[in-house]
Amino acid sequence: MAETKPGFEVRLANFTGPFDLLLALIAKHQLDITEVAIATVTDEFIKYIRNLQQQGGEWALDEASEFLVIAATLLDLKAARLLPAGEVENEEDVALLEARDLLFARLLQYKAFKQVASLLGDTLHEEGQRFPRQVALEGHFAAMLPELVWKHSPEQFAALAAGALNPKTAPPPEVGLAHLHGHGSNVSVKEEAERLGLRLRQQSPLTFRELIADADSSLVVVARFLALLELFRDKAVSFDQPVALAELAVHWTAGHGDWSAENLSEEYEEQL
Amino acid sequence: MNHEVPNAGAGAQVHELPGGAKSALEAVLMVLDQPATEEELAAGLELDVPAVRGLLEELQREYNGYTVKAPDMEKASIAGFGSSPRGFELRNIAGGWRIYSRTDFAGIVGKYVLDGQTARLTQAALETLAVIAYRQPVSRARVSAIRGVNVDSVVRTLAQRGLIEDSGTDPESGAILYRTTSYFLERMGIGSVAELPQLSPHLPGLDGIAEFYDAERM
Amino acid sequence: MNHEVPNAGAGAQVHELPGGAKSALEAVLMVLDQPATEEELAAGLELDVPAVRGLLEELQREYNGYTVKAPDMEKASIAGFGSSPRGFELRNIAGGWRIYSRTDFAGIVGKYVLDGQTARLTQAALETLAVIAYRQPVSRARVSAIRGVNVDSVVRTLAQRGLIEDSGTDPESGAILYRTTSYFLERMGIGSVAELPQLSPHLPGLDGIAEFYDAERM
Repeated sequence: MAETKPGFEVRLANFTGPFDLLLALIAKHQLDITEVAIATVTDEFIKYIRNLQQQGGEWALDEASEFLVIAATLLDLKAARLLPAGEVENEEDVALLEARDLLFARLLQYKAFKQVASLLGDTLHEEGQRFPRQVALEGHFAAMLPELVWKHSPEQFAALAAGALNPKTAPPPEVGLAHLHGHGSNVSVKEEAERLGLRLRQQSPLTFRELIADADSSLVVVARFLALLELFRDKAVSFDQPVALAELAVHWTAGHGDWSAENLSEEYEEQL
Repeated sequence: MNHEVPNAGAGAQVHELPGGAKSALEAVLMVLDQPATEEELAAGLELDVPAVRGLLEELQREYNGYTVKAPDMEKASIAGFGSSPRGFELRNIAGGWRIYSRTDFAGIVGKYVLDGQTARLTQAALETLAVIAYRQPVSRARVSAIRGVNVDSVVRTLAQRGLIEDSGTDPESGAILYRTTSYFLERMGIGSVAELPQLSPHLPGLDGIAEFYDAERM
Repeated sequence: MNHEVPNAGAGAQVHELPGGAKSALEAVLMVLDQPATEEELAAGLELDVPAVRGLLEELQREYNGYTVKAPDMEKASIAGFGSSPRGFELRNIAGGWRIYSRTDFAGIVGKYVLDGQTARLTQAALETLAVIAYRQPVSRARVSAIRGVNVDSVVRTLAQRGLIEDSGTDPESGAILYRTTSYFLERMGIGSVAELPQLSPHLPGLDGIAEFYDAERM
């Protein structure tokens, strides 16, 4: 069965999600799922999603965001490892430890389901070698069936058809960011891009930290991060990071009048 | 596929299976919905037609309670049935072979079949019928996509009830397409499918649904 | 015919037919289009459930190549099959009995069964199915959380294929909950979800994860 929905199932070929990619990278290095493994594979993970971002603009927002959330966690964890070991001092450290434990737990859980999924697949395949007898009723029995009770007028039947054809089970594509922010938020990548554009035209470069200093939720941070990727693709900004994990400086490169948020690719127009 | 070749060499593979060609033939016959001709059976088994005919007749005798005694039958990898008939029989009707329940048991089977039947269609069957009526000719996969559930058994019921029928296969996917029957029109009290009430005025945006679901097709 | 069950009086009519109750049962098995429970079969044949179960098991052994040797079997009006398995088998799956072609002949039978019902599931679909099977009833959001990706389209596909179904809504969130179907059990060849392989060996020391995780995000 082929998934016809465009998405990473197709694009990533071998990976059906961030956990899948992460597990594959860990397996490649023959490492257990431990902190060490996480640190080792972080760079590759980030590289992988960077490539994806560069490859095409059709990467759906919710799919991208799943990868980005994991990537952000991985980066945090890696950063924490590079810092001198110390005692847990502040809330940020505690949050980081929780994020790490949660990520390990989710990863292990996913790994377990992946293993049983493969057992299920084998069983389904083996059982698929048997075909059930499900033949049409023999004519003389079919003839014995009681005459159908039919009480529907054409109009009632049409109403039934209308109900059946109404795609009640087809939900609109949702962006799974509820965990980042409560409901009712109204954040759009496009608006955030516009805001960033205005600020960078007034002052450039600015660091990413400065650009998100006034963000009142992690959702806004994610939106601005995505907006920067978009701006970068539109060649409106450039990035400058002298050494790994140094402050990321964002330079405005589009001049003063040439760029507007209207240029943004359509897939980012939807509201987060 | 070379079922015209007189010797059965092509079927060597079949003979290596447990029970040999006869068991393989039996496996096919057990799950066949439509009667199959000797040619069709021969082609699938990669045997020649006389060989298949011989096996069919042998199975028929076994099911009818023929006791295997002939010395040359000893070679058969399955010993025959005993002296009493089985509950099923292999019949050759108008050139096609199929396994049926034995007529001796028609009373019991008929009672069993009718016990589970009602004179009413279930809601699921009605909705499936409605989708087929308004989207015909349509494949089961597409009806499933629209209904969001598997419709295989419901489609079988509707066909059994004479409300829908096979109308050929989709040239692209090869899937069987279904349409409503004249019996359906009769029960609806209309002369043709074109007389079914229009859906669109009450359903804004319904026109786009077909396309939406096409994209979802498996 | 007496198949050793002391109290089968109700089925007297059945016993008078050629081949007796066992053949009658076999005749009914021939018209099933879904698995039948022992209770349904017993009611249809007017036998008691233990008697029907005994006959089903006897047929199962015969089809599997059991050679009838026991002296008390001599009285059976149908002698058993010989020592080789038939092309078909009788299986008790998901609480019901049904005839299947034997796996040895899958390659040949598959040529005649066009439905593509054995089309393999994608990795994404298998993983989603696994999560639903082990966490049912479960919402899409929770499956998404475990797999780390949006599962809407995969869930729709699994429902269309009849492997999962809607099982009501979560009283708190109002989200639709999904569970596996009896068709899933049938496709897996098991009687209930309790027979699925244990998840715990794959989840070392993480018994509490589901709860922990639920509190975290759902």
